[in-house]
Amino acid sequence: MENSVIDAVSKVDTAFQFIFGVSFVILFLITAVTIYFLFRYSSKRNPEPADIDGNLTAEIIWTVVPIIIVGAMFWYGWTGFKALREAPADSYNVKVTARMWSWKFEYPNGKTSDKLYVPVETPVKLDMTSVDVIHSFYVPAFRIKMDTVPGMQTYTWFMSGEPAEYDIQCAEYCGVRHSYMLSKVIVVTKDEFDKWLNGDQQAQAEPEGKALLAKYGCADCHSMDGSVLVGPSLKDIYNRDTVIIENGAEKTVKADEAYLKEAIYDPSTQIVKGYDDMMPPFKDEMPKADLEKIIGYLKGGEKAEKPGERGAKIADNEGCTGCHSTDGSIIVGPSFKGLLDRPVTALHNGKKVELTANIQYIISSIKNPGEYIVEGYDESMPPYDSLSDKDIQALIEYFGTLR
Amino acid sequence: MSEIHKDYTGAKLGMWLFLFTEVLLFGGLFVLYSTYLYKYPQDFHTGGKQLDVFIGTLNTVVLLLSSFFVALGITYIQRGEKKLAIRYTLLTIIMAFGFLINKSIEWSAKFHHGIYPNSEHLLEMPHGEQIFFGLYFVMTGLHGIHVIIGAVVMGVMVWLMKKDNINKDDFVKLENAGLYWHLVDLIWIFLFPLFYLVL
Amino acid sequence: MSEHHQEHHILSIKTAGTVLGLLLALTALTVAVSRIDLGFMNVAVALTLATTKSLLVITYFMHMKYESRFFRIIVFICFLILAVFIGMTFFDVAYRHGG
Amino acid sequence: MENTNAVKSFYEDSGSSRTGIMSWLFTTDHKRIGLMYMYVLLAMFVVGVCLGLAIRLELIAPGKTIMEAQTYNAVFTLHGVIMIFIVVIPSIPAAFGNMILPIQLGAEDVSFPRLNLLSWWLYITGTVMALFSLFTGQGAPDTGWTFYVPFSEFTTTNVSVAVIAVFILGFSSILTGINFITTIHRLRAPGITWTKMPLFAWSLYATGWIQVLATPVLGITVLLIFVERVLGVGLFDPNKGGDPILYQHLFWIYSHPAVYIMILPAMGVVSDIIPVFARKNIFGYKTIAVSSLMIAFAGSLVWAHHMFTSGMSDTAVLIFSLLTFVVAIPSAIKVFNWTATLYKGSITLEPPLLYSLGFIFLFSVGGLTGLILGSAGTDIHVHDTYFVVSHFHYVIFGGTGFGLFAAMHYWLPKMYGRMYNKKVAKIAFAVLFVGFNLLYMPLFVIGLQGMPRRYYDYLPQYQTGHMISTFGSWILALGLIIMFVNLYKGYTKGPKIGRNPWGGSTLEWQTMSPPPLLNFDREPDTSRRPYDFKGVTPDE
Repeated sequence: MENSVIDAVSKVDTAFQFIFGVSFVILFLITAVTIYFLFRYSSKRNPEPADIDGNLTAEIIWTVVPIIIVGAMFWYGWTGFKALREAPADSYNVKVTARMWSWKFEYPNGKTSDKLYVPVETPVKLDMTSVDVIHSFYVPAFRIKMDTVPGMQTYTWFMSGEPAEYDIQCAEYCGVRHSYMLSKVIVVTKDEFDKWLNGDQQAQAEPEGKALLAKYGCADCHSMDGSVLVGPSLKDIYNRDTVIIENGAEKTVKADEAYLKEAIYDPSTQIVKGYDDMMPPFKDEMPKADLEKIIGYLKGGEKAEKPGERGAKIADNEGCTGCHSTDGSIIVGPSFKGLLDRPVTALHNGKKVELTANIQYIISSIKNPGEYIVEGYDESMPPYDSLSDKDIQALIEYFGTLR
Repeated sequence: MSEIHKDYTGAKLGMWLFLFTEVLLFGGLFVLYSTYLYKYPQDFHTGGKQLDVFIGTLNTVVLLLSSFFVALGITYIQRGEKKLAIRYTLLTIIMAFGFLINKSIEWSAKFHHGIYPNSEHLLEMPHGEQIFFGLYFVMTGLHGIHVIIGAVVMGVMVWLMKKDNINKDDFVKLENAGLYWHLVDLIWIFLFPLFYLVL
Repeated sequence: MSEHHQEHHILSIKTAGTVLGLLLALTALTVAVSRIDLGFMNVAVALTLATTKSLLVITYFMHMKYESRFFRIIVFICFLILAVFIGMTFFDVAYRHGG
Repeated sequence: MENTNAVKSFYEDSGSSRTGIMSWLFTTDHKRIGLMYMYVLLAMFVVGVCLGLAIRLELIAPGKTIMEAQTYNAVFTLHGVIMIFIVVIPSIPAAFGNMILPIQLGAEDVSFPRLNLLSWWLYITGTVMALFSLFTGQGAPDTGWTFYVPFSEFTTTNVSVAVIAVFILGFSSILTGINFITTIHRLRAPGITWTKMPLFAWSLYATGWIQVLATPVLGITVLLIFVERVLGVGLFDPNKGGDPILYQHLFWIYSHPAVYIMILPAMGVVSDIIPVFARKNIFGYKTIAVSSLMIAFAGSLVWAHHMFTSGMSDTAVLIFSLLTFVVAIPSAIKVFNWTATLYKGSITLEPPLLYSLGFIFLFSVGGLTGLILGSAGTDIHVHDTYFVVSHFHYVIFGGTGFGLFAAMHYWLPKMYGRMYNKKVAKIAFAVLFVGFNLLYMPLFVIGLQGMPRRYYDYLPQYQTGHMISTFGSWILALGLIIMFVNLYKGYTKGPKIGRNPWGGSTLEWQTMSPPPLLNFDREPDTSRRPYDFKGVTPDE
């Protein structure tokens, strides 16, 4: 695998060298011959021009020779291109989402980042799309460039190589912050990468709990991403209001620790509305210690975290900070600094209104930015209705810290 | 100046070149139509079923008749029968109005059902149908504009014939206007099966 | 430089009438055929009929039959170019992978 | 000199009862229309150059230098729209084609003189609208001259007016094309057969066909942007099932052949000039004539090489890359034939020849770097970088621009009846040539290093290249000033010339300078082949 991999960059570079080399020779010859003719056949040296209308042989020669040359150029170029397009089957997959004006990278375990972290000596395949306009993912060092098109999936791949950092630039014009749509590919050792991938952040805090979910087969019926398989999803389950059927009657309960323990050890007593009574009891199978770990995992984000830390990460990953500064300066949109409870003059349905940037207002501006346009700014923010309420809460908490 | 030389073939060549630009103007839309048909065959089928084949066929007949009348008008002016030439050119204009009235009935029916560009009803439809109706409005709309221009041109021709500016010996203007009108017909000949009969 | 011209061909009313009849018949045929489900062939048949109709219009109504060969060549080139534009776009659209 | 004063030039005889400015604005005389095109497009050229200089100045260092990002985006958009649609596309065909083509054919005017005037008025309307889009609505357009969707559908700037302006300019270009094709077919004087037609006329013929067959596709494309913005039909909007890549297809179906609309006439100018100053028949007349048609045809089949990174299918990349290399061949043949024309000639290095040789060198650099862009693998790396910017300017500015300058030095003496200072013209050339290469060579380098285009700000590693380039832009501007001032002074105060200052053998050199209203004061001799100089000598 590695051979074909290293070939991608080197094959492209061979094509560069070949085309440049031939071009230099041709350009030099044409220029030299022209200058020589100007000198040799100037009207002083050669007052009587010869009577030549053309020469079929010469013309055939300089038709056929270029055909062969460009044929070769095409071939080199095409092999280079093919190498750039054929991602090895064992590539590490990362999802790339482009938006005005930042990149979001999503790894197989659901973790997201605004810089692309990859392990060394690994082929990395990027599956890309865009949420607003066309952007283009460009890493000069790897000779790769591919547009990200809304409503469409594109891909590219590269071989990560030694630990290093490389520039990512957006190569398709996308508006006022186009030239700031930069990021980096950060190549780290495999250990560092695993540590980074599974470190910090969100629900993946306790991989042990997750492993246990897999071990007991919970994940076969309960998703972690909100989708419904057989049973309810475990995403954000902790402290969720849940409607259950107990002894034939509907009842709303909070999915607290006690409830979850009960639901795992003796599921039949409290069946969530809309689901069948299918889950086996785990009372005998699962030791108490494992139960605690699983519940700890389901609690998720409950570990100690500096206030606003998660929000800050979301703001970076979702690209908010591409347009909104955190230091009071104006990039494209209003600054986040001092945003919470700031008085605002905005345009609403074409009319000016005065209001306060309270929590309600901020939620509405994130989900539906077109509703209120702050005076002096353009209507250019896309709606972020895919953000979960929890994420928005985290963002607001973060804004609160930016006084 | 231009009166000095009457270059009959030159005038027709110029007109044909202009017709080519019209063909390629619609050509861009045909590029879109064919690729989207390839992409959403089923939705185009469902979309086509919502159009009224009767009105479409009627309009095809109307345009074919109008083309026939233009051809007759040219034949008569060449034979020096000015009155008949004017009569058939006027008939062409009437056909053009007939076409437009038909078209507007059809469009307003669509509007009535909440189908017009960017309408809420349309936005709820599958992507392919949105594109189908998008193309439908753009292509028949652009064609409709050409029908209006053609009718105006024919009106001018009637006026010129009355002034005897167009006559037995100098009829290239009418012939060129006729060429334009035939092209409008020609485009409809393709639009009709592509929208009303698509399967 | 004025050029007093060769006589122009006058399209006879009989020919024009015949062409109109043919066009109407072909229209009826187009509608009728579209009622039969031939799958993919429906588009092909519809387009063939439309092309036949347009050839009739170009040949007789638009006098192409009586023009010089040069005119026929350029009309052909125009439609060829359009076909090339459509056809070559399909090198992209038809071979694009879903993901 | 030998001018018989009895015949008035076209300046004194307008052919109508109108006088003063009206006799120009409503003239149907092809020479006056050609001159009016030239004045307007040169004025717009100056505007475009100033915008270009502003871009270069902004990029002299990273970060903000003279303007904000939004202003910068509007500036490069306008630089592109003005230079492409208002200056370069009409440049040689509309200005010199109008002035010279009918005379070269021995005709009194073009086939449709009134259509020609309409075309000029449409051009003015389009130009005014493009300028109008700057100052109205919510800010100047900021999409780049390519108007890529979906960005151009969503941006709040004044794109709608700009695309309508482009539509009108396209219509103007179409009318010029129709006029030239018909003129060449119908109005050649007896004796001027197809194989005795000057190569400039051949190149305009090929150009005319592209104008007629490709421009309408641009027309519908920009109209669709307008429709999308106003009605939201959604044909290119992914949220409504549209495909933004199809927009790119439609756009480049026109805009790639448009490059040949720009370059072919310049090739024609060079093919006409080189034999005159080598005193020798062009090498391979038929090959050059046919290769123009070849370029026009094959050039219409390669548009998607602008889209190798767009997400288009790999099959399409294969086909379009292969076809792109095919187009390289006729261009190469032309360059070889021009060079061969000099062989065993009797060369005098007058300004028109100097500018033509400048054309050959700069166009060759542009063409050869184009091979990098046509080759699929290498294009991926340099696409949308400064490499493309530089390549494009070598072809269009170095090619069409220098072709235009060559035409101005060659034919304007005929139109004004006066000669400019040849020595200063050569100095101007030297300054232009140095400035040009200093401006665009470094851009190849930073492009290869990965500097993307349309960047307001950039990473520090690209600074040296940008700095040298900006420095070069000032030298280039200086060269332009010297050249234009010299031409202006020449045509107002320079020495009067006779019929044939260069010793040309095509028909325009048989009439007086400036020509009379209907082009010829005596029946031209059409028996001579276009580049047969036996017995033809320059005036004194």
